[in-house]
Amino acid sequence: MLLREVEYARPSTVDEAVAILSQHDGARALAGGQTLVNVMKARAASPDVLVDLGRLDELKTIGFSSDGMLELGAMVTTSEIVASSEVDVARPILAQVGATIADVQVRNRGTIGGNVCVNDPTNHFPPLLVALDATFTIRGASGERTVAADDFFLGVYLTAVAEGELLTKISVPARTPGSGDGFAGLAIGAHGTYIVDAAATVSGDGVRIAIGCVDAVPVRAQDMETRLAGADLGPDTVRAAAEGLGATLDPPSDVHASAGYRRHLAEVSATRAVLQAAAQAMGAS
Amino acid sequence: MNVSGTKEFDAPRDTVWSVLNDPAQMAQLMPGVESFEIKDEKHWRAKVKIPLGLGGLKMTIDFEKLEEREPEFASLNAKGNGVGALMNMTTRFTLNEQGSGTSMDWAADVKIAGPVGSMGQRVLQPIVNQQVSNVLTALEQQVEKAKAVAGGESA
Amino acid sequence: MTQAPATDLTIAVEVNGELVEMEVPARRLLVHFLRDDLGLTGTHIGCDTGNCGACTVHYDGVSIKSCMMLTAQADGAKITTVEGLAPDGELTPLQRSFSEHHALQCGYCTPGMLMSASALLSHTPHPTEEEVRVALQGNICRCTGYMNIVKAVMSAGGAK
Amino acid sequence: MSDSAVTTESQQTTLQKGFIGVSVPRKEDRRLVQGQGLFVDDIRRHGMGYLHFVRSPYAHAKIVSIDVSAALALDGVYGTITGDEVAIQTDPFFEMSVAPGNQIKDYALAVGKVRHMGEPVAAVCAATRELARDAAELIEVEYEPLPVLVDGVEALKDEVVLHDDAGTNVVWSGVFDWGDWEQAKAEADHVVTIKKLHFHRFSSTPLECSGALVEYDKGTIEWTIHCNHQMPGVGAIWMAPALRTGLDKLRFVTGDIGGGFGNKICLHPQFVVLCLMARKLGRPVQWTEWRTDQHTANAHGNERTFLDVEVAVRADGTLTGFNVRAIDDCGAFPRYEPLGCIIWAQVTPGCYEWKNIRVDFTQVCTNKSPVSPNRGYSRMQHLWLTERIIDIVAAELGFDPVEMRKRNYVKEFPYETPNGCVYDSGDYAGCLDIALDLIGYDGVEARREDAKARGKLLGVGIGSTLDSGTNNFGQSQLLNPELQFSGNNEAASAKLDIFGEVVVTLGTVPQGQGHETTAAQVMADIIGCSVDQVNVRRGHDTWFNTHAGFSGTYASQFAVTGLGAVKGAAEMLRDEMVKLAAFVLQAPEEAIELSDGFARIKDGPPEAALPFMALGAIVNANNAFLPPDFNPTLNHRYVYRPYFGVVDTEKKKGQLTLTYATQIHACVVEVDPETGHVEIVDYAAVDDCGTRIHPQIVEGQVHGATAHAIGAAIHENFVYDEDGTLLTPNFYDYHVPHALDVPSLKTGSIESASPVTPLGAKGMGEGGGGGIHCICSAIQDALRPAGRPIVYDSCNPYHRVWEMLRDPESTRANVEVVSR
Repeated sequence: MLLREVEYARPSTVDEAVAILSQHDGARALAGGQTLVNVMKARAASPDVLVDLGRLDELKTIGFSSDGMLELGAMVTTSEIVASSEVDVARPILAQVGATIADVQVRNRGTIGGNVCVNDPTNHFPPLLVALDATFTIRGASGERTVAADDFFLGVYLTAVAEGELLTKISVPARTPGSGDGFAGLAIGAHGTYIVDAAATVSGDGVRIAIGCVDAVPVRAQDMETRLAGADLGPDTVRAAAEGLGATLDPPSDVHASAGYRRHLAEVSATRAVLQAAAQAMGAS
Repeated sequence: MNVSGTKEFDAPRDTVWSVLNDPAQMAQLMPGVESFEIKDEKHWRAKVKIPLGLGGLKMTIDFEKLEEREPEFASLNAKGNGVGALMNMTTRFTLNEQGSGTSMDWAADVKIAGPVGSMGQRVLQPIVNQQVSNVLTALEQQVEKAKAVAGGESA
Repeated sequence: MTQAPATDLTIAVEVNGELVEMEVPARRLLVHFLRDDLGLTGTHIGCDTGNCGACTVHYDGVSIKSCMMLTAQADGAKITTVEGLAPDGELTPLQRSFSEHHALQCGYCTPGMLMSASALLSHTPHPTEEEVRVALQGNICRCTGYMNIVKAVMSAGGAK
Repeated sequence: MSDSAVTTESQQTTLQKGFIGVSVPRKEDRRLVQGQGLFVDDIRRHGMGYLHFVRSPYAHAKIVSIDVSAALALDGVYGTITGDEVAIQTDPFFEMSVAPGNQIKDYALAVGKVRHMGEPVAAVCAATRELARDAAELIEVEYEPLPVLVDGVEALKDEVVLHDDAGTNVVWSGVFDWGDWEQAKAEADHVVTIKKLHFHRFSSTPLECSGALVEYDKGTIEWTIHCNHQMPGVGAIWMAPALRTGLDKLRFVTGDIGGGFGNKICLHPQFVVLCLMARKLGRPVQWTEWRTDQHTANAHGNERTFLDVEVAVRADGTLTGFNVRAIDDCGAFPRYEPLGCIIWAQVTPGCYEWKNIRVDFTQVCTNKSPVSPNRGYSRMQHLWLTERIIDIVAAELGFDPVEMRKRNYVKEFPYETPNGCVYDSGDYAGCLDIALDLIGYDGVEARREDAKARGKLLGVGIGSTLDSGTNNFGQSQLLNPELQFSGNNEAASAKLDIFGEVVVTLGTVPQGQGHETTAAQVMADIIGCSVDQVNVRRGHDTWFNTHAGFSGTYASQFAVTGLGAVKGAAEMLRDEMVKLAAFVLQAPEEAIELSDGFARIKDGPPEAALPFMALGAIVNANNAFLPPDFNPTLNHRYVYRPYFGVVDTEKKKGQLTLTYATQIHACVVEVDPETGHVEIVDYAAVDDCGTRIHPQIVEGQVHGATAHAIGAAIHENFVYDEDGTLLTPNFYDYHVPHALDVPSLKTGSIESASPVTPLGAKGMGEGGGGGIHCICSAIQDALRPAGRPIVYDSCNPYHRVWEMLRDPESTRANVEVVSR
């Protein structure tokens, strides 16, 4: 419950934040703190310098890019996403999933940037953003670059954001007519931590499926995607396409689920997520 | 926690063996190694700060060679004592010749105790897998270097 | 220009309407600042992983868990704790409703429950049972099984 | 929102209608809703030090060395204490078992060896919380790991022995054989055998963790212990001899407590370390336990494995008896144990009339956290066994589970059980009918079809359970005849002050049960004033509030022992007030009436009335005119003592507890066959605890006990890996029910007054795990279409339900039916 000594800085611009992050190798960004502070309380790991992003208002906006992509600032809180009309118009699945993350207090502080940079295997947004094919904008001392979702997540607490860099924005394609999104899984209790979850999108250019909680990073169900490309998305076809997905995975086994159980749940979750997306795509819901 | 797998090297077996057998090179495999000290042929110690994404995990690791059958089998034990965690890992390497290269079957029994454990199993296992894969990539680089050195001499 | 990273810093925070200026260690959690430095022991600690919500306070009008925030992050903010609900001892309708419905037994989770419930009622004056349970999902209670707490919040919603 | 609280007034006790029986607003609420409660961690003392325990990361290891030098060198550190100092300055804690179990040495810190992950090895005290935590990291402990034992049944082999002094892992063992099991088995039409059933390890995890602030008085060599200990009477009996001091040198003071549920009884080891540190440093010392410490090292519920269960059944479904081998795993130290080896015998037959019961009981140590009484203590485990037997036998022999229960329920009261306990009153079948009606049992088949259409398996479950209250500690003599423990008692005092204020003190230790309110109700009704006029002091105080040897709040006994003491003290005060008023008003005592805060002559002139203040003033400050032989004090202490008689240590028979409240639970669940997810779609709990002093408080206990049971039945589980590491050390992976997890509960009640208690009330509040029994029963019913698997564990998380769906056969191989 009691943290180790740590240095604290509160920059007022992104460039100042990046400068401090680059100067100190043990520096870490502090966004909502809903995971990092707990890790420090357990003294499991302790950064030397905390760079509080709380004052970086430029990272707190929700808007649209010139080419119509939904743009979420890294410091936008989950509650803001759940209440956002832009999100509701462009990609409501973000709000529906966001509304089941932990509880009101956590959602009022937790940010989408923090959620993805922490990349706890059971976090909701990583697999969802992979399925939605989001892109991540990262700013470092040498400038800005963008990374596709498939290349962003590298390991537990490890992403493409290197030391000295900062995630500034997440861009999500807006929903196109006739497309649909789905998210399904098994959580421990209502709005609990997921044992396995899956996100799926169905659109003109096919089906994207990402499975969470089965590896350090979200896993694309590529075989299932190829089998479903252009196929009718009825329950039997989707269920058949999911067969064998579990065997390709090497999930952890813990007190809540054995590896075998997680393999089975991956197939069930992927099926349900795709069926949800398909239903939305056909305007059923 | 048991983790295992196979790793291919396109280097002759005795090159791989020479790395596995040399404490100086083995000590550098640990992620975030800051310093190491060779006690004797069978014992060496490394001070590491394992990069854990959210902050470093300082740990002192004492290695001990358990068993050796040149050039096909080696097993060693590593006792890590850190403030964030206690680790006790026993690893076994079996080297098989595969054409001009080597195929290594490795297995590790990793026991972790202490505060890191309280973060929940779901985070611990992927972290261990990650660190093991870091070690394997580091081993591959060492083998490449050793091969280059050996290549240089024989050319 | 921002100050260089430091292990201690002076903050100014309004707590229950009173401005407090103090030098605090960067590592001190807001919940410890409220309890140990300001003696506001109404905010409680029930876990060490941010799950239980016994430490819930209002931060600029929004309910947050003060065990997952550094005191430094509260610099310039307005904090309301349970002691701030009825400063003059005149209980609010919500506090009265909790007693009438036996919505507390040991009282350890009650401050956090009151802060979460009052935040809900401030924007949803007449909540449904589902809305109340979602609002209280972050507040663990081990005595009441939540039944009477939900009743108390819904009925306080109606009261003036 | 369904709120059909049904109270059937079948056997309403005749009581003068006053405050008893009315849900008056609780006196405790005003301070608690303003955050002005006083919990242990809120207490401050000038110059106090904060103490942090260094805990073992290993489950079983020798302590090779402890080096505190670096910690002591840290600026702001006041001092440390290690096991060696504890071994010199204190004696091991008193053990209740017989040899060899009683040879176990249990010190306040680990001495020489650690026996479970999280066991305190050293303590460090510093100026701030943060410094104490930093200093703890500078204490270097060298361990030599030893083989680890985490399975109770495995422990019997004694291959790995925890306590060399005892030489075995067996803490206590004995055979209980009542009636004639062999004959019942021989005459049975069916004998059903169940190879193995397992009651899992969990605890109530009160939201406030343990803690204390200890002050040492060098001059009088006395300790004041501000704490949240639930049972100071017994706590002192452990601590005083260990500290080599007198009982009265330990002053326990409790304020508000954030829940106890039995998990705040075995705190004496930590408190002894605090006493040593306070004495060593000559300053107050404060310790707060954090959640992960509480899970890894404080109080787990008993984990009990039942082997080779045999059940004798007649053709018509009458149960005549059962035989079972029970292995109870009490973790690293038997602190409150082995009492759990007998407490289940308070409810040997459960709710049923079988007469021939044989239990071969063994308790063992393992490298897991020590056990402490946990809500439903030991009776819950046994009642779960009896309810599992009913559901398995009914399913395997084709009986309707409702009919089989009603056929075998105890019907006539008082009822003597095979081992001499007396069920005082009840109406089990009546409670069951109300519960079934509340969940709409008649329409269940239609709901099952509707669920099937949605791809779900619907199941109905029943859990009948007893809340045995008011222990007879003489039961401990059935474990160890030399123990000088028997009976029970609780004390209360009542006085009238100069200005007429009624002041009550209690020996009890409320942790949310509202004692200040219910005690005031009883006092007000007896001496004729309002509840507001009665001031009941908060909590326990060994020096300034009255108390007795068994003082504390545990084992569902307050409504009997606590209020019994209040009633006694109130009557003594009332009688003396009447006598004094009679003298002052020159009237016969029979003509005096106490009501509305006045003593007046019944139907007398209005001015012939004395306010309580007058009586208080006379005795305390104006007593010259009283005759020499009349010396009223208006300050009385009463010790309530239930009568039990002596237990028969030969036949292991006797009255082990005084009252038996009933709770019958019924629920409907829907299982997702693809994932094993269990959802509770309907839930009813009906309780019968005799006279309900404060109906809302009683219902609150039922709601709370049900929530604990729902959490334990599906999620809450202390699971250890083979290295003895606890895999659920905090609320990350130990999932307790949140607001969205607990369905809207329907409740009903019956009031079968107890003929043996002062107010006709029965202790209630532990709920006997009714929710666990009925959820296990409902899951087994839901899975019937999927190969009729048998529920064999008390905890059924999704992965276990899925495994039972995938492989019903392995659970069915657990059960065998032999019919004549």
